[in-house]
Amino acid sequence: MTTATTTHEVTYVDAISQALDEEMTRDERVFLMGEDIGTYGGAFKVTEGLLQKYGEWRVLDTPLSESGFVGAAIGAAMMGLRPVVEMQFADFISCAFDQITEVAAKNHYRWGAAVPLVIRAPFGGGVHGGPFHSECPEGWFFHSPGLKIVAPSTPYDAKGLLKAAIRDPNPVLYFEHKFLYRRIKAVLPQEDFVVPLGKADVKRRGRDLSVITYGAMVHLALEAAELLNKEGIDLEVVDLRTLIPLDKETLYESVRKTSKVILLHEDNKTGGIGAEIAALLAEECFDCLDGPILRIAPPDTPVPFSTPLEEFFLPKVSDIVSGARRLAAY
Amino acid sequence: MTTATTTHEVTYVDAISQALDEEMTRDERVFLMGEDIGTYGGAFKVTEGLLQKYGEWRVLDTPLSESGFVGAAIGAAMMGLRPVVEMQFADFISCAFDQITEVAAKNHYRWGAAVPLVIRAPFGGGVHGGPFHSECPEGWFFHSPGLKIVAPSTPYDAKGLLKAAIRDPNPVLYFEHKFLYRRIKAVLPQEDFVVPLGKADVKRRGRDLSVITYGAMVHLALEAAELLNKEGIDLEVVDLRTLIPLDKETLYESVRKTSKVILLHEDNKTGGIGAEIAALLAEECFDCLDGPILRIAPPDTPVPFSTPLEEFFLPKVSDIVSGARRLAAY
Amino acid sequence: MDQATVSNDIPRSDLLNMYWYLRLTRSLEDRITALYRQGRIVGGVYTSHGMEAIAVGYASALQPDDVIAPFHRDMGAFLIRGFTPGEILAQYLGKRTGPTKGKDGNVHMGDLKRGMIGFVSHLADNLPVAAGAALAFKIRREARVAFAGTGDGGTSRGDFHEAMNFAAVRRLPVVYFCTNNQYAYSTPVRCQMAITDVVERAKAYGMPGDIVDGNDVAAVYQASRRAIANARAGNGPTFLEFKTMRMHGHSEHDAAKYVPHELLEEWKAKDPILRAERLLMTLGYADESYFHDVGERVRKEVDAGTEFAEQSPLPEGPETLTGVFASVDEVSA
Amino acid sequence: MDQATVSNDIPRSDLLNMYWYLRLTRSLEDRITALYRQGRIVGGVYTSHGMEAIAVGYASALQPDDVIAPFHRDMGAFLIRGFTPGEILAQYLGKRTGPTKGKDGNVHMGDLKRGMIGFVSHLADNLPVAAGAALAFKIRREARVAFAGTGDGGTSRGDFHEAMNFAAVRRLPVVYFCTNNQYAYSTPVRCQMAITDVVERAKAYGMPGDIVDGNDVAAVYQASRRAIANARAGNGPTFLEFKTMRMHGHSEHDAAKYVPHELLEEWKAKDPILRAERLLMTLGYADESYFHDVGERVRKEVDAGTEFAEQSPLPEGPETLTGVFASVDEVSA
Ligand SMILES: Cc1ncc(C[n+]2csc(CCOP(=O)(O)OP(=O)(O)O)c2C)c(N)n1
Ligand SMILES: Cc1ncc(C[n+]2csc(CCOP(=O)(O)OP(=O)(O)O)c2C)c(N)n1
Ligand SMILES: [Mg+2]
Ligand SMILES: [Mg+2]
Repeated sequence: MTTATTTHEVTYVDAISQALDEEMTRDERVFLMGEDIGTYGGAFKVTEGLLQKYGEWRVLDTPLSESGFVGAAIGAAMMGLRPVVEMQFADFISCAFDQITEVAAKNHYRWGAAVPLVIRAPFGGGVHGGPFHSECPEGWFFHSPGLKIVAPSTPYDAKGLLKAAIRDPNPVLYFEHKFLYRRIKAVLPQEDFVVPLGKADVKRRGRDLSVITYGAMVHLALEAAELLNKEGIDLEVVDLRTLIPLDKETLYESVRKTSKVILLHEDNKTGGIGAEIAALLAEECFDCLDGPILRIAPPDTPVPFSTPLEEFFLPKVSDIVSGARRLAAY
Repeated sequence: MTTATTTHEVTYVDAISQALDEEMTRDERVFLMGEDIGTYGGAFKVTEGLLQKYGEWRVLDTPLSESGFVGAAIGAAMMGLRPVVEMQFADFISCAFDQITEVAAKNHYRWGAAVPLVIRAPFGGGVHGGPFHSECPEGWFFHSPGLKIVAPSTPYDAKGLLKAAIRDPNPVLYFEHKFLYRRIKAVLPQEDFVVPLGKADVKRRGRDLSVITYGAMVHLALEAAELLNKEGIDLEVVDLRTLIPLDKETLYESVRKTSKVILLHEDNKTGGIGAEIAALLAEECFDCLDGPILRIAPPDTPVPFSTPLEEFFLPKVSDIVSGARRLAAY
Repeated sequence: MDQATVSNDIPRSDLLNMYWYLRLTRSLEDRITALYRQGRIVGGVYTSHGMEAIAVGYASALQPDDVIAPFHRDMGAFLIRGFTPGEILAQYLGKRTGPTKGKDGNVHMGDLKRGMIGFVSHLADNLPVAAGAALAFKIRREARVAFAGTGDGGTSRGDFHEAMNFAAVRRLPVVYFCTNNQYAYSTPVRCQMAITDVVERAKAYGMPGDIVDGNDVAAVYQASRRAIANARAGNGPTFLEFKTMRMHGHSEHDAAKYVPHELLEEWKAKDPILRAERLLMTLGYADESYFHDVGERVRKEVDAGTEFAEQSPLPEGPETLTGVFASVDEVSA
Repeated sequence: MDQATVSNDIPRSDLLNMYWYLRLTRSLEDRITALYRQGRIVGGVYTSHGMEAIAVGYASALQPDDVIAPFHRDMGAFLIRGFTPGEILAQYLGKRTGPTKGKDGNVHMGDLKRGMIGFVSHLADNLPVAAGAALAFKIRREARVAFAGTGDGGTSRGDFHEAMNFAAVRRLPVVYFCTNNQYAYSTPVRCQMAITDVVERAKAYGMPGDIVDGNDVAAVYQASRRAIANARAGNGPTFLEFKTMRMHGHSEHDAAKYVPHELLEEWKAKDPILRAERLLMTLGYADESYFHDVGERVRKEVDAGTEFAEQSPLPEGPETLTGVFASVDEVSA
């Protein structure tokens, strides 16, 4: 456990690598599968050096077949191993959709077989990836009972949630944001830690308005909060961290305090997690709402490639600022 | 066009067969693909007799490969044909998920290629099908920009919407409810008609409360309305018919009138279309809401097989009645 | 399969054991069909009538700690793995005492403790899963084997391809089989693929393949044993094509009018139980009275199972909500 | 490929034409690479450097109303189908004048009017799509052919299997190819499949297959022409394996340290442009000054294209919202 933690700052992507490395050392059942994760260290170099350290039977380069290797991971998980699978880009998870939703998600419910499997999926835009290298596929999966879903926004959460995911007895989709990989740094604790699944985190306390979000958008919300602070609008920023199971209590508590809500995500608006949270609030916190529930999310289009289009597509700090002003004045 | 329409009552399933037959006669570009739809006439006999009438190149039995034949349908559609694909059960659409969401849905946005494709998917529970023959997969797809989604509740809508779907230049998922196939009958017009995509239908006018629903649940809502009528609660039942594009105007109009809403569906609760509608209402009709937005939907589990479990799982008339009473008293 | 060879090769007790399971399978599935016709079983019912030799043969060739991802007509494998007729009937009747506690029906059952991976409707989905089980054995250097199959139709799915390819590249200890019963629902093999023998598919993966008479339980047993031994010895996967014929509709509601009558007649003569009986008699291992006696005993087992299943309680509605997620204590931490 | 045969078989003008496109492809992709290194092109850049003969060869063998679903290193096919260097560079620069109007980047472009099906990142996804295009031709009894391919890696995906199988069962007028450039990103073919020649995969579908020297434009042209003629004559699909080598990283950011240096050296000598020049000289069709002249002319075309692309406007933000759905008047009613 001494290998990876340090006192200097580590990036979000390094936090993920550390979690993998430490879990592989801690538990020999943990192994990795994916395309080009061995010799090459993965398209984003997350698994660099792990083949050398753990050998080719714990860091497996697979043929180009997402459905096949997710299925294989399911089988290995049922036999007692702890596979962590890498999608080269989250976008390709569509190829493994059937294995994830029909096999991994339903096995325990149907016949009692636990599937302790983690699927890591580098997701999100802002990297000029175009429609097939920028997707946020989480919206497809929170509608599939039997899956857990996490999406960290900081190196601390990235490391702690990945460890928790690996130790969880269920299939967990771990969405890591490509835009954050080398942009966000933090000093991490020396000792082993986990961030429990199912716990949201209030990243900034505030009185006037709750922004509920996750992933890269957390940082936009925090930026907006600083700007709005100068105008006397005090944002609370709630980072979901885990999408399923949803930490309803933390959400409700925040909304009960502020009475006003912005739901912010990078996934397409229609049918995104914001829809679900709005519905929960409109049912369970109706009386404490002092204004409409605002959603800030991209339009219902694929992620366009060209810079001005992608900028238009992605939520911006200014969207949050103007939304918050509107709500504050309500 | 004289072949299929009649003055006697036709079932929901016959209405679908008629639509296929009439469209194949009207437009020689229309052709069918799927497993066992030829000689056998399909698992639910929807295409019975069509092979004999139109030949093996317009009614194609395919190998067991949903991704392959959906992909092939996309290619044929781009070349100017009008394929109508049958999933043997909607549950197997997960195997074609990638082709639907990544190829069919995005081609026009990305490079301008229209994909006039219809995928028919017999869906829903109440038929003792268990987890893999009862699914409501529509929730996965309304989050995928580029797809249209319909789900008729009556023979009239079934026929009219299928015709509209076939004539639409976009990929349309057509969810036909297995439970309704032979249970619902109606006399249909003699002449050709379509039900335009994107138009909800108020199946019952009422003053006190809007139940917004679709598919088999429409009939539950109508039953509940009769019961509640005796108590002086006057339900309005809005049948979405089309899930994408959503007919927001009709929904908003209904809610502006009644100020109280129940969202009812058979798809799992979390992330179902009810979530999206609740979010729209909580944002755009907030001021006209006089009570929390109730969702009535199955719990977040697969569809269980055993009768008492499936009965527990599926929404019941009594759920609507008690929900409506609660809201009425609010 | 030359019967003289057989006699030298398969122990008497194994042959008699397989005969028992052939009869038990037939008897149990006949009961299931009868209950279905009486409306007491609801939902889909797919049986292995006339194809019992396949599951009985291969499951008999495996060791107890090997793992099976069965095809949807492999009742014999469940029985050999210790699923009782009572449990199985409870499953079909949706009772709480069935292996899935009513959550799923018919052949959609499994139990990891008994090495049976639950069947998934989506055909071929469990083939990559079986590769993964074999991968676990290989990673842990266990001398265990996975055995998994699908139908002729199932081999057209992409997951078949991805599983076979992965297993071959990593030389995993898995045996794949195809039950070629000449139809996939109403679709004959010639409309499913442009090859006559499904085993041709193995070539694409550099995997050895074998055609086996699927109605001869001894042949199935021996071919399986060879392939299993190869896998266990570290020589990688094999693909077995079991030739047989679906002797009835796809499921109970299908009259199968699309199947030529002569084809069924031809295959009726090859019934695996008759074949096994002839073999046992030739070898002098059993006679008519033995067969009759087995018939009586399996019927009693099935009767007792029916009694058990019918008296078992149905689950209660709220049990719907249990089991979506596994809890930590279910798996070793 | 025996050069004497070639000379009898391929018209001079065709050979010279192919040479032109080899050079244009090389020149255009070199420009793209340069612009990428200057940071003026963002996103992924995958080129066909050293493999230009494949797309140039097969696209030259097709008729204009045949349809291509290109592999992701088939720049030559776009050029032959009339995509100008200007349009293509505009695409890479995200300009409104590119074929996707900035909606997508790099090789993810297409245009039905010019018979080019837009590439989908998800490898092999377009193989069933191409089968469907061929199906449309067959249904309408048009003498048209679809031509579609993927990489060695792409053949491991389920959609490859489902497409090949469907095309073979229905004897569709489609030609499938695999550009076997020995690596899929960092993964060598031996870790991708347990066979040496990808063409072995064709056997699983009862489909004829051929191994072709992918660095010899004449060989590619001739093998493609044969397969296309077969498809057009109603004899069904063929699978062509074009053997070649990826001469650089997977994309511009990849230094490809995992590729043995000697392998690259070996293949450098087989450069398709050098090969074509040798052939043209042997046949007496062209000489050094001709080659030099072509070099000048393609550079001018690429310069002009660069100018066009750079001066083209970017799309404006709100254009993001257009084009999700097709309108009725876009397709014939
Ligand atoms: C992916 C998928 N598509 C469709 C079905 C519906 N279906 C169930 S069994 C069957 C035919 C299976 O044929 P085969 O694999 O030959 O097995 P058999 O029933 O003949 O034993 C079909 C199409 C399914 N189960 N899975
Ligand atoms: C389904 C899918 N998974 C992963 C990727 C990421 N990816 C892009 S190219 C590539 C390697 C492709 O190898 P090959 O098919 O041999 O083509 P090459 O790049 O070698 O020409 C990978 C893994 C993808 N595009 N699609
Ligand atoms: Mg079969
Ligand atoms: Mg390659």
